[in-house]
Amino acid sequence: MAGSSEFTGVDFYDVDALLSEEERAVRDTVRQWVDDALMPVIGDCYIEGRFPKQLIPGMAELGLFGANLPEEYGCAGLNNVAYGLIMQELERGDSGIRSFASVQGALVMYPIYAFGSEAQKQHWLPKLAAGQEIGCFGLTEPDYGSNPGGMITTARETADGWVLNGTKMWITNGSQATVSIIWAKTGDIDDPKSVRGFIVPTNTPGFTAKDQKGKLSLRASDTSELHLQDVHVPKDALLPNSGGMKSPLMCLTQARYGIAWGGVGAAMACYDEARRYAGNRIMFGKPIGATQIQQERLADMLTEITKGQLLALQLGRLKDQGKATPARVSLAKRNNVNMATEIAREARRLLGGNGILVEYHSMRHMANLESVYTYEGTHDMHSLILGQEITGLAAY
Amino acid sequence: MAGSSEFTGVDFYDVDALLSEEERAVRDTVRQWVDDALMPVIGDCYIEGRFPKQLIPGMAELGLFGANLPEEYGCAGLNNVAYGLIMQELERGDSGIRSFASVQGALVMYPIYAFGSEAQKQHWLPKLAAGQEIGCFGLTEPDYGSNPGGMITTARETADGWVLNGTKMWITNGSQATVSIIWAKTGDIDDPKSVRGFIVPTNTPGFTAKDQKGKLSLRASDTSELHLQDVHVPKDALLPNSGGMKSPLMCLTQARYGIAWGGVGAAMACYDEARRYAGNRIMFGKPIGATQIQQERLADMLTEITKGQLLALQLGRLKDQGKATPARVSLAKRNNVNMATEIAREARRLLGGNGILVEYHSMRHMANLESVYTYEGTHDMHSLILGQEITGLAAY
Amino acid sequence: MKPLAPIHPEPLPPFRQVDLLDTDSLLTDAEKALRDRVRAWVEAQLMPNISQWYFDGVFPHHLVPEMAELGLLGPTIPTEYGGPGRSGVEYGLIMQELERCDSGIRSFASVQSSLVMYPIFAFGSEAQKREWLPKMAKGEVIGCFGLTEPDYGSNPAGMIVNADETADGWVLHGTKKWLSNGPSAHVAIVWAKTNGSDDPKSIRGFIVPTNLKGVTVHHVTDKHSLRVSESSAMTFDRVQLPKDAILPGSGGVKSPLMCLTQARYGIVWGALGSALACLDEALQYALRREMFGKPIAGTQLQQERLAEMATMVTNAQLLSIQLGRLKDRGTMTPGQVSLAKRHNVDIACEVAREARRLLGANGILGGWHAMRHMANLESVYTYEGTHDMHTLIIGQELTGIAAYK
Amino acid sequence: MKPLAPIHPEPLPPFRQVDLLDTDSLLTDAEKALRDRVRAWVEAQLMPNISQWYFDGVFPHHLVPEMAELGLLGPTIPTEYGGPGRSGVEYGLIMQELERCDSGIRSFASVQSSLVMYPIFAFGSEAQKREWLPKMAKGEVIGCFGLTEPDYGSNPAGMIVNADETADGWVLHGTKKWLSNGPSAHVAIVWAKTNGSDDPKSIRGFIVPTNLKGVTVHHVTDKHSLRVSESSAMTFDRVQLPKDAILPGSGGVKSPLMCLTQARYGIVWGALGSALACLDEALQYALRREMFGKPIAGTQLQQERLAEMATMVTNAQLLSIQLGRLKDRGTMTPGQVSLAKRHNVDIACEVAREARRLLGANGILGGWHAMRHMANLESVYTYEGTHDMHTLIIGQELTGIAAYK
Repeated sequence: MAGSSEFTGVDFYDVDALLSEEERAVRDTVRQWVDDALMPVIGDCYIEGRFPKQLIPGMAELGLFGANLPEEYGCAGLNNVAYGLIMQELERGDSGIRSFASVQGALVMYPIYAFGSEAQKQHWLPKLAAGQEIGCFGLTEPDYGSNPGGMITTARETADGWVLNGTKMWITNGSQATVSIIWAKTGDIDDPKSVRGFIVPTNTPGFTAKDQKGKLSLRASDTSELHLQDVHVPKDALLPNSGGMKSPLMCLTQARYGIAWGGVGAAMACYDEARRYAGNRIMFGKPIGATQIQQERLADMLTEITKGQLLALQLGRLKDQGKATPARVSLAKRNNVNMATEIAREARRLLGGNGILVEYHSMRHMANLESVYTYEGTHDMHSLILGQEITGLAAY
Repeated sequence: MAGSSEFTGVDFYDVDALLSEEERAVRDTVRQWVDDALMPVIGDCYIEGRFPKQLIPGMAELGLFGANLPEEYGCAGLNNVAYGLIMQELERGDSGIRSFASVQGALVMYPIYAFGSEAQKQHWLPKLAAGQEIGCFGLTEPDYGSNPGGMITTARETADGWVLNGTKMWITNGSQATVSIIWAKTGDIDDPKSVRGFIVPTNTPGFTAKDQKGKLSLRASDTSELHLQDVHVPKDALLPNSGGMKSPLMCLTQARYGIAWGGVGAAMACYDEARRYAGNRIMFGKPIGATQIQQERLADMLTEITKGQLLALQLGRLKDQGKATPARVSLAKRNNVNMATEIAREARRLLGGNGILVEYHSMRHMANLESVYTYEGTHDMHSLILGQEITGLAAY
Repeated sequence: MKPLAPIHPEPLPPFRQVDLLDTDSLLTDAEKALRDRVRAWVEAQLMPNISQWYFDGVFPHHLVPEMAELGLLGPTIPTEYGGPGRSGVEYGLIMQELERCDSGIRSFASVQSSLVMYPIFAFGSEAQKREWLPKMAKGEVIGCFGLTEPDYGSNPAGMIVNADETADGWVLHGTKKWLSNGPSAHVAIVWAKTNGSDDPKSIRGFIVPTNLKGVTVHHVTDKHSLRVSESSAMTFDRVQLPKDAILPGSGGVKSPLMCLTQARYGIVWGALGSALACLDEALQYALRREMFGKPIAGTQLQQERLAEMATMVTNAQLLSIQLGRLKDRGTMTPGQVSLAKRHNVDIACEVAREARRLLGANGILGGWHAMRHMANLESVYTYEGTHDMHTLIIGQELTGIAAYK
Repeated sequence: MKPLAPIHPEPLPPFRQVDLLDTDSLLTDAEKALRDRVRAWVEAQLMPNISQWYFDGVFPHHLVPEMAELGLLGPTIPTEYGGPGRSGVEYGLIMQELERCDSGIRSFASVQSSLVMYPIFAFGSEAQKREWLPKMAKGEVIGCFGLTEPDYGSNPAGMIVNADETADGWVLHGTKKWLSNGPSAHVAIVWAKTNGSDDPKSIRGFIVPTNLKGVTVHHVTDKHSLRVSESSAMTFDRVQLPKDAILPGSGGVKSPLMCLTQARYGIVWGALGSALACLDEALQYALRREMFGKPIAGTQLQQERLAEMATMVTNAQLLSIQLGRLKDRGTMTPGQVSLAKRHNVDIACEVAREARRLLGANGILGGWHAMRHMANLESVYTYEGTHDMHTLIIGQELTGIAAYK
């Protein structure tokens, strides 16, 4: 069955030659791990709606958490291209697994690294890198999706620390996390500048998380709702260098960067499955791969993947030079995820009736990618971020 | 008026940093020449349906003809990326001008360089590079467009040379050319392997060219029909190293490579015009650039151009490494021209009623690009070339 | 599959059909009354539980009697055989309302009506009609349809399942795939080549009770789509059939294709129904969901989405009614059905996806309907003739040349 | 512009209308007879020369009398005012046939009928109607329509052209843009705010003979589109008008918008006409053009193109007829016209471009029609309400919220 044979990547424009030996080695290691550890279980996990917890140690061992953070904090200290390739390979397996790693690395470890005190870094980063602690990121609220600056979660300073109150929604890893990064307003509720980040262990009294059930997408990933009711945390729970909405937005930029690569991975998985199927499926006495309509489908897929690959790579190089501006990241997230949703759907269709079966992967990707299309800045929001960059005028 | 201000290029992903100083210098020189020499006259030339002959010396002086061929033959000896950037800038002005340069360089000078004798190279290449001789490329025939191997033009060997008979169609530069490269079958009419190339001066008795009038596209470029009736040429008119259909196809690969860059140039011109117009055009009391729908248009354009840019550049680097396979060239030609036709149309639409006026450029590009979409391998043919590459099965 | 925890999205008002070009004015009062009756039943009996059934992957068998009572099974079968004797347009409106809830519910009715009762009515003997049709209209006997085989999807004429005539009847042998309703079906209409022939002209239809020795049903459950509909494969291991198991009027591959034309006609309307559901959900959500201090319904990008959806739905409405009128006039051709099936399913897929996207993050939750439709419609896109096959059928209609061979 | 040298493409058979869903069965015999009469005239008088006229950028004024005789000018104007008193559907069919030839020809008739004769009929005094309408129906008087201004395209209510009342009449001052037929028009219907007001409610319509002192017509010729139609800008330098120049029944911006609704209705049908022309040309070409030893009509990619085109055309046919029936019933709303104008022009642009592409290299030659339609339709896409404006009008219709302000 097409889906079963080993994935060998998609590289029509010799992009491999643009990667360093180390980058290729990292990519191949993760690719192998996905084939060996993830692919055999992902179908069942998806149908049963559970995250494959047993894979966390393996991921930690490979250094997949916060892989682009420095070794002094127990991280892999890879460059951003290698980090991106990790996200590509993980999402080649499943967007939910990539989401898990994105949250742990870009939304929990990164803010501690960027806004935390040396003590906070020393304490948390090694444990998070080792997967001994699992983190989640509390920014979005029920009524503040595309507009997080409107959040109504508050943090009030007390004699001995802070008291947090509020509700956070769409929190990946929420229910299994041991620690959370919570964003709250420390000042006036209308003042986005007063937003600060806090490190909140999930076992703190008043902190509750409940899974959002009944998802038609990302079923192998936990999505939760967090409730904070008079949650007391010590003074040093505050991320001292966080301040204003730009701090959580910097985290989102990190995560979106990884998604730009992840989209390429999901698209590669679908294209690879469709290509193999087209070669093996006989109809009217010949492989459907010999018909013009299916060849047009495959040609379009390969073209879009090749462009998405070059886009992600150039963005990665820019990021390593400190030039990956938020708008540049928006362009790649918007394009590569949208591209992946198209390719997943077309691959599903090339697979015909078999395409709706769990043993094939394209339709799972197609469903997953609808979440990716919406989270970390919806497609439309990125249209308007780019529009603002181009015209200098805000239209949202 | 938007169209008039100077073009400053489109580079959202810092592609400039991926170019060498020399490559950027070549690009900027041609860009300046296009603004100074071409833009002021292109509108009238297009409406009146004439090629701006007076610009040929200027183009020759800049070394735009066969710019990627060696200096020993009077050429600029640039690498393929610099050559591509020349095509990008020329087509930013008009596809017809780029077509002129493509034919002269990729379809006339290249075959002489690749398949000609040392004497032929010494004799022809310097004159063609200097624009003293103008060439055209005779391959396509009325009934053999996508299938040139079916050609029925013949070359019969005689005691003192060859006699050519046949008709060639869609010949750019045909009527103004002083010399032509004619492809004809030297053997059995069903044997594509017997195809050879000949250098035929257009003043040879029996050789006639007549312009195809009434074009709705590429109006600033001459398109002709060639008739060869008992055209006698000496033995040394034969390109000694040409043999079989792969020879003319190698020429087409050169031309298609340039088109992949040209598409980017045309798209940049339209995007630039649309962006400026959106900022200046006030409707309902604010610039139309401030509306979501126009920002979405512009965001899509910028995204597609950025990807096309990276695609062309990577193809250029591969070409300099001798790795630009025909299928890789097909992918970029197909994508970048199709991308440009979309952007030209959307830009035309953003310009509203003014968009149909000659003083604006997008609609001229929109009309031109329909020819580019079809020539040098139609979009559909490239779909099937890629399909064959992917599946190993021919569907045409 | 994990049961679906109760989800309480902001409650939306009951379904309102968007009808920008007043296509209701093209329906008779009787047709509208029937539609509204079915719509009310769907709202009351199906909508409150459909998401749960979908997640659990179960079909609501307990509602079959009510469906029968409403005349939703074999609507076009004449009253003399226990059917309600409805027109083609009325049949279409029923399918529209059922699929407005879920493609799997509509599939159940389509199979029973167009792929089981229709062939018995069209190709069966008087005795067969009198024996089977009334029970099927009452929902006492559920049927399924065995045509597709593992290696013969778009090309049924290539089938290898075979039936050999014996002294006292027939012996049926082979494997069929993608039989909706199979797991709970009492009887299957099976198409087979006869007497060892490989000639499509030898294809005949057989009425095969599923409790016969040698019949094995394989329930297919791990699906991303149509989870409310029961899918199966069936193997027939030298199954002995009586002489009168054969449908005497059937002959050649054109007989099952006639059934498919009936089913596709129902899909034309059903796809419209799911598109109407998604458009209404998206519109009502957009009016209530506020972002940056105003309803997203007021932003240009969402209005662009809604306008595009409403236009596609309007096209589908006009196509369905015109096709129905042609059917009732007796001039409907397979090519016309192909055009409408291809168009309506295609736009329904688009409308469902765009609605899902307008719903934002909520759109992936089972409490909302667009994404379930989006997943279901992928099956509809492929079955009863894939989108690509219909493309080439229309192409053949236009050019006279078959490009699929 | 270089004259067009004679081009002899393989001659195609005369136009045959693709009608896969038998939409002809929705027309009366009288309607079909009228359409066929106009079609025959278009084939005989326009088609042989349209390409040459397009390249030369000239309108065939010598044919205006014949157009009048056929009743193509002001078709819906009652006979008592010299019009043929046609129905909305008949008017639509006329526009379809004219634009099947060229959008510029249809534009000429649209302006004369919907933007000049209609406002006089709807807002004019009895005397104005009797004076102007009969001559206009005969084509003796040609009119144009002055609404758009250089800085007020999609937003006509913002206009600055003003008319001040004086003792003995009006003084009109300002500049109007995009007046089709302007260069040869005897009279212009000009919309202006009155007596220095900036309030859109003060907008009134005026009948302005173009030979009056102070009226200057600027002929716009350098166009990539609608080259057969005469475009112009007009400046009014303190033009003195008699008291009875005003259209007494006009008032506010809704008056010119009512005219646009009439014109847009005609465009709905006209765009369908150009799509029908392009589909037929592409189909006939595909059947005759051989590549790799067989007609390209037999390849999957071209059949995909043709199937998609035929489906879009079928949608446009059904939309047009339904809209026409609503118009004749008197229930047609501007929102319904917006949906159909937006859809039909949009698909016509697609069909024209795909047809151009199917025609390959020949497709860029003037002897073929698809690329001329493709260029023309870009104007149609923009004028009479841009595609985007109609998107937001439909959005407002659906949501009740205006997102264009």
